[in-house]
Amino acid sequence: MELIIAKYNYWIYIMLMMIGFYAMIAKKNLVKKLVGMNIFQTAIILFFVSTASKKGGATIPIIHKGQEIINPAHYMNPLPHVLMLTAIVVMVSTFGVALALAIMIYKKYKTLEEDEIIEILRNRR
Amino acid sequence: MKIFALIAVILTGAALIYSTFDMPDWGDPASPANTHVSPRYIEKTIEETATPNAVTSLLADYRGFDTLGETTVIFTAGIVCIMLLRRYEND
Amino acid sequence: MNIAEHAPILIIVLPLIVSLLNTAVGLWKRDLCYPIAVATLGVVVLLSFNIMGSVIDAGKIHYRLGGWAPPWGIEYVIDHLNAFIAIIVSFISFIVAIYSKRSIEQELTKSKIPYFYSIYLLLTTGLLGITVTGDVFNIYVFLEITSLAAYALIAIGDDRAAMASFNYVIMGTIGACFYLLGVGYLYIMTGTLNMADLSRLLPGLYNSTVILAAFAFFVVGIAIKIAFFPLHRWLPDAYTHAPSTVSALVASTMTKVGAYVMIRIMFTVFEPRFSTEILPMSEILGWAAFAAIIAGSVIALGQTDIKRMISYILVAEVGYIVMGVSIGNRTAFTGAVLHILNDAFMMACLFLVIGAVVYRTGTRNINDFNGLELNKKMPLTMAAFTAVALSMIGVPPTAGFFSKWYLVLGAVVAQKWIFAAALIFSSLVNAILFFRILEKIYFRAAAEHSYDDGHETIVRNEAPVSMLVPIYVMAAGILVLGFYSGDIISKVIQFTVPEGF
Amino acid sequence: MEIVSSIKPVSAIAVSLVAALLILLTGERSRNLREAWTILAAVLKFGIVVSMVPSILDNKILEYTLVSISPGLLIQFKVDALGLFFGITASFLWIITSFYSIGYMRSLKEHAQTRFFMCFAVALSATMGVAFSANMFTTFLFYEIITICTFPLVAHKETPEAIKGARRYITYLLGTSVAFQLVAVILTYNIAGTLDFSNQGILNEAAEKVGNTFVTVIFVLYMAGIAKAAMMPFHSWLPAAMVAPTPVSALLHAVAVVKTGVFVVVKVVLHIFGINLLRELGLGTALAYFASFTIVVASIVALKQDNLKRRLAYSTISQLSYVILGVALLTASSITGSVMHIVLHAFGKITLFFTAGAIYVAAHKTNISELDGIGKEMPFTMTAFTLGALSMIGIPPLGGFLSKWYIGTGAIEAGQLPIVLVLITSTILNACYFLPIVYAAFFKAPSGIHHAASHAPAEPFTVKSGTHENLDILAVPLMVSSSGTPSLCAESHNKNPRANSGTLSAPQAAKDENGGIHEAPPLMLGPLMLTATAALVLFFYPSVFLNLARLVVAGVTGGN
Amino acid sequence: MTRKLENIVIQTVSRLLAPFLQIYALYVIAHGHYSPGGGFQGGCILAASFILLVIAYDINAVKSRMSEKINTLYTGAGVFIYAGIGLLCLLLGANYLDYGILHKILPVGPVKARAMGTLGVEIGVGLAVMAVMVSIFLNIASGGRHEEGAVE
Repeated sequence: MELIIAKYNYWIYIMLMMIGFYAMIAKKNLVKKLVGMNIFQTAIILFFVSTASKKGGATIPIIHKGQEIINPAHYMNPLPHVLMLTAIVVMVSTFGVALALAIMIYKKYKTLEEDEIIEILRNRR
Repeated sequence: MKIFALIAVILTGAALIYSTFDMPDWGDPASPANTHVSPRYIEKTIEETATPNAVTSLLADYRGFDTLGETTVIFTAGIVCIMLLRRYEND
Repeated sequence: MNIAEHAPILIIVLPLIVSLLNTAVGLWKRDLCYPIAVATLGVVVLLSFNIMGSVIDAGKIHYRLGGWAPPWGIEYVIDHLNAFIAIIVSFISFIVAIYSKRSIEQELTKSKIPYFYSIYLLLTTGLLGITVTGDVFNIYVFLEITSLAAYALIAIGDDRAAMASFNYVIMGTIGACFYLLGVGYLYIMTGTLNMADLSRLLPGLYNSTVILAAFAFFVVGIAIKIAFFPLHRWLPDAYTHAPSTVSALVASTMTKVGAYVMIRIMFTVFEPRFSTEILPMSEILGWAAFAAIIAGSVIALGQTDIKRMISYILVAEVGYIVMGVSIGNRTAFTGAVLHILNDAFMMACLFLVIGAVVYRTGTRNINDFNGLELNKKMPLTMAAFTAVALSMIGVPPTAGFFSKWYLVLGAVVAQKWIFAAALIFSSLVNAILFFRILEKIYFRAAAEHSYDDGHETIVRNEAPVSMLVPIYVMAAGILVLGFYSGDIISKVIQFTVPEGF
Repeated sequence: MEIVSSIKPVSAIAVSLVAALLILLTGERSRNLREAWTILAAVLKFGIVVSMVPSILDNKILEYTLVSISPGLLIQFKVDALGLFFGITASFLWIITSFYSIGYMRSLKEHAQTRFFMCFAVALSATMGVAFSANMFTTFLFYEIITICTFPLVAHKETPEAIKGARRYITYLLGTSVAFQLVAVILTYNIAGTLDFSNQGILNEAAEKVGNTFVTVIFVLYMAGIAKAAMMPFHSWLPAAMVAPTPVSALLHAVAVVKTGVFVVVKVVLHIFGINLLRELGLGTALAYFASFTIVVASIVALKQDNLKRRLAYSTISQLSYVILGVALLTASSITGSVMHIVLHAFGKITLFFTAGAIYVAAHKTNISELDGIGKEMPFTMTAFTLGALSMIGIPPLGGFLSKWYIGTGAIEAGQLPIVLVLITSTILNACYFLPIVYAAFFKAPSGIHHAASHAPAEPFTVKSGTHENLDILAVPLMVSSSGTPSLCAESHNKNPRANSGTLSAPQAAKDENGGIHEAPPLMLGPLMLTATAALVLFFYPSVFLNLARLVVAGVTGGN
Repeated sequence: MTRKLENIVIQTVSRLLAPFLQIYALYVIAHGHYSPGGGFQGGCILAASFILLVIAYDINAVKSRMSEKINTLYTGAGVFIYAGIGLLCLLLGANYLDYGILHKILPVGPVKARAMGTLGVEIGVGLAVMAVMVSIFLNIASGGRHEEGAVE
């Protein structure tokens, strides 16, 4: 029981990630793939952020004014947040580029279904 | 295809679940992640960077180069979108 | 400020800033972008040679970004391996940049050219950033810069490029995310992101399942990025449909840098014994590489599109490198690192030559070479192609022979006969592949004609100088490097071999 | 046995490389200049090689290190007796062949002559590289270069069958060398730690380490990997390569390429494994019987060939195995014999190929069945042919006899009487497939004239162009020796062999009127007569070669 | 499908809202030292204000306020500010991005100078993020054909 309490955050992110992973490799619709990609990355972000938390009344890592001695246990771990800020931006950028590609593909083939596109390509050959 | 995907997903998931058992508990203040490097950022942020917000000081100063990198990433994304999508009248 | 001292950061920042300027300059005067980019890359080449020099003199270089001591700040750690890879990357991208002018003007609308060069420089930035950094998360960031740039550059190719690039995006993102996950797992167990710090902390944790999972994720993620055999599906499409310039750059540098990251993770962050004793990753990689070499060579036999054929050969060549790394003795590792260099040159030269052929004739299909009289039309280009072909086959004294020699010797020393057999096999297949083409180029052409007319009809239509010079630099490299491989090994490569080998 | 550092070996190799470059640069612009480069390089090369003879004869060894890749792995040249022996042969024959090939190429108006002469020069320098190489690595390097740069020569005609032959050529040579020889070299390097040739062999102590079976495997790999030696079953590239122009067949497939093969075999047997090791492993005898199998079978196959060049090819295959046989017997005199056979067979066989080419150019005949009575048309050529054939068979007073004699005595020394039997059989077989040609050429009545006579005579202006074609300053003295004028018109009618037999009939038509002589162009006739006489002379004055051969033997059998 | 959203309420509200959004964005950027916030967050809000206008009106509404060239320049300028500050540190003799050295040119001590450097960097990031978000949105929304001006 306490195992579940202690670890369920990881399991939730794993479930999310697997959903996204499945969507990325199994879905035929390009946009659905991209949605899966987002879920996938979001799951990783959740994982990182969850590692930053500290039990016992830790708060956001902004130091209160006029504190002489600073006890790290009172503040959450800022590093994962920073990493994830980076990761979020990277994710947004990737998503933007992928959407741009999807639009190019749509303009070319007038569809976003992978197998239809493959069909078109085969006919063209 | 789908079934292979499912198998791959389940295998990966199983591996991940299995790997979690050795992980520190959620929010354990004594976990290495919370004790090894990060405390310095919290303790020293004011005296070293005069920035109470540890996230900001860490983002822009301690690990400023990562941030430069990510700004470059988003810049790249912008340029890429222009190059891929923009259609000018004159050509 | 002292240039030599700050060279490690300058090789990253210079192309970055120039790529920013390029976008601005491009709005005002398009023609300036090309010379600016080439000049910058030339400077970067000089800087990276400078770095190599100081590494050879003074050993490891440490550069603290923001003046923060590791593990709190990000630190650049440059040893022989980094410097070696950095030189390869900067040099190749410099040469290919010189080459790019004409072919890009042909393949791209004028208004896009400034953006092309910006992204080209960003790609170089990303690759160099991956190469010199000593921080696992920093690698991820620059990996993403590289990938985004590569997606874009590939997507501006022929009419199928967009789809190929999209698949590349999906696969690449999976790979990057796996890598990030590995970073997270290491972080959660050790609390640090600095390589040196990790290698200090990790040995105590080798038996935890988290570390095993992290290692597995690292390897799989990178394997996707370098198109290692079972995960190679995206590569042939992407590299076939990309513009020829881009194929040359990407094929010759990105896989190599990926291989470098793999070496770093396996032997610097983790100890060599981890991948042999705790997790039998070396064994797995070795057999996968075996499969990659066989499969890549065999599939290449069935291709008619020459760029596609070479892409599959590239899959096999990646197999070479990984095999050399996985065999795990000094000789084989030397061969692998040497092959990183040689293969970079060979791939670049091959794609450049094909780019020139496409530029002049517009065909990529091997069967079309029959009537083309290429040996009369573009004799110089074809001479260079012959040199590369021999090197790919591994005919002495070309460079390709020497790295192959060390790889096979390493396999023999390790008594891995089957690996040696695979290497030999792939050279034989390469022989078939390339002699098939050379025959079409040199003999079939004339065979259709009767003997009396002395081919006066063929007009000499050589590739432009801006293409020919880079091709010849590469070809000369291939012919010369072999003789200097001894020096390269004794001065550089022998120091890259990890302890315990 | 002191070692002197000297640039000579490298310069001997470099000279023809430079020549190749000059040839390429000159190109079609000035043919005479281009050919001049070839001749010049050939003479220079021969001069350099010969200049090394004295120092070798008084037991010096010239050495030069070009590149050192890594410890134990360097491109190094070392001129010892054996290498010099081979070097002299090849470089001397190159001079003759250059004249011959100029005559041949010009009179046939071959295309892509620049490529031809260039590859020729490169091939020669690679041959020198093999001859003078100091270790197996260098040998392998130049071995591969020869393979690559002779490929265009074999495919020269660019007809489909030429390409087919070239494809087989490259498949056999490159395939075996990469698949077997490279592996063998790497294994050797791995267990011995070095690749330098040494008189005692380098695998002796390694043999104890890794066991005899392993060494045997390496030996087999070597023998399979050196397909240039044309031992069965890796022989079929040689007949296939006969599609090449005759000068190529003459030099490369009677001298350079195949002799490189047997030379490397000799090197491997004597300097990698060493006599003692092979003796105790009993590999020598095995190899000997293998070789003798090739000898007999190839001779029998040669009997059935009607195409002259193919018959010569098969005879080459069997003759090459003589060399291997001689070395494999591992006795002093047999080794002397085989080393001698390298040069003697070279002279004899090149004569035969020259005559084949001459017949092709002058009478445009390639099949033996057509040669009836050709002796009356081309007396000089056929005389030379006879001499060469006799030398092949090994009848005194011709060179071929010497080597066979030594090999035979060696066989007796080694107590291998079956081998003696093999020698006798093959001699008989040789006689069976050479003498009929001679007989037919001189004593049979010419056939197939009448249909030829019915054709229209050739146009006069071709005669003019033909004479102009061959009025080369170098040709003048030789024109005297051979019956100049008729030869000119003869070949002038047959400049274009691929044209229909109409023009071929011209000499025959002329022949009916006055049984005149129709020789090959002097540039071809001269060389072939020269080599024929050489084959004769070598029987009486073999001293230089014999001394060198004795030096070789003394070295490997641990003499002096 | 280029249909315009001709709704007076939406248009007025968003036109009124945009300035406040932008003010707030600037606050988020500038106040990142003392409260949650910083370049990315502020930049995104800034971009949101423009995107709101695009949704309410059409692309020209934004292009009239910020032309495409300017936007592209901002994109580069943002990153350039960041990299430039780093280069400035380099020129002043410290390592790259070592803001402490900036006290030579700023009227503050080394520690404060670090805060200043951070602020400058955040501004650059904000600028870049804003410009890139807008340009990505415009290009994706209009499929690269700005001239029609309508949202596809």
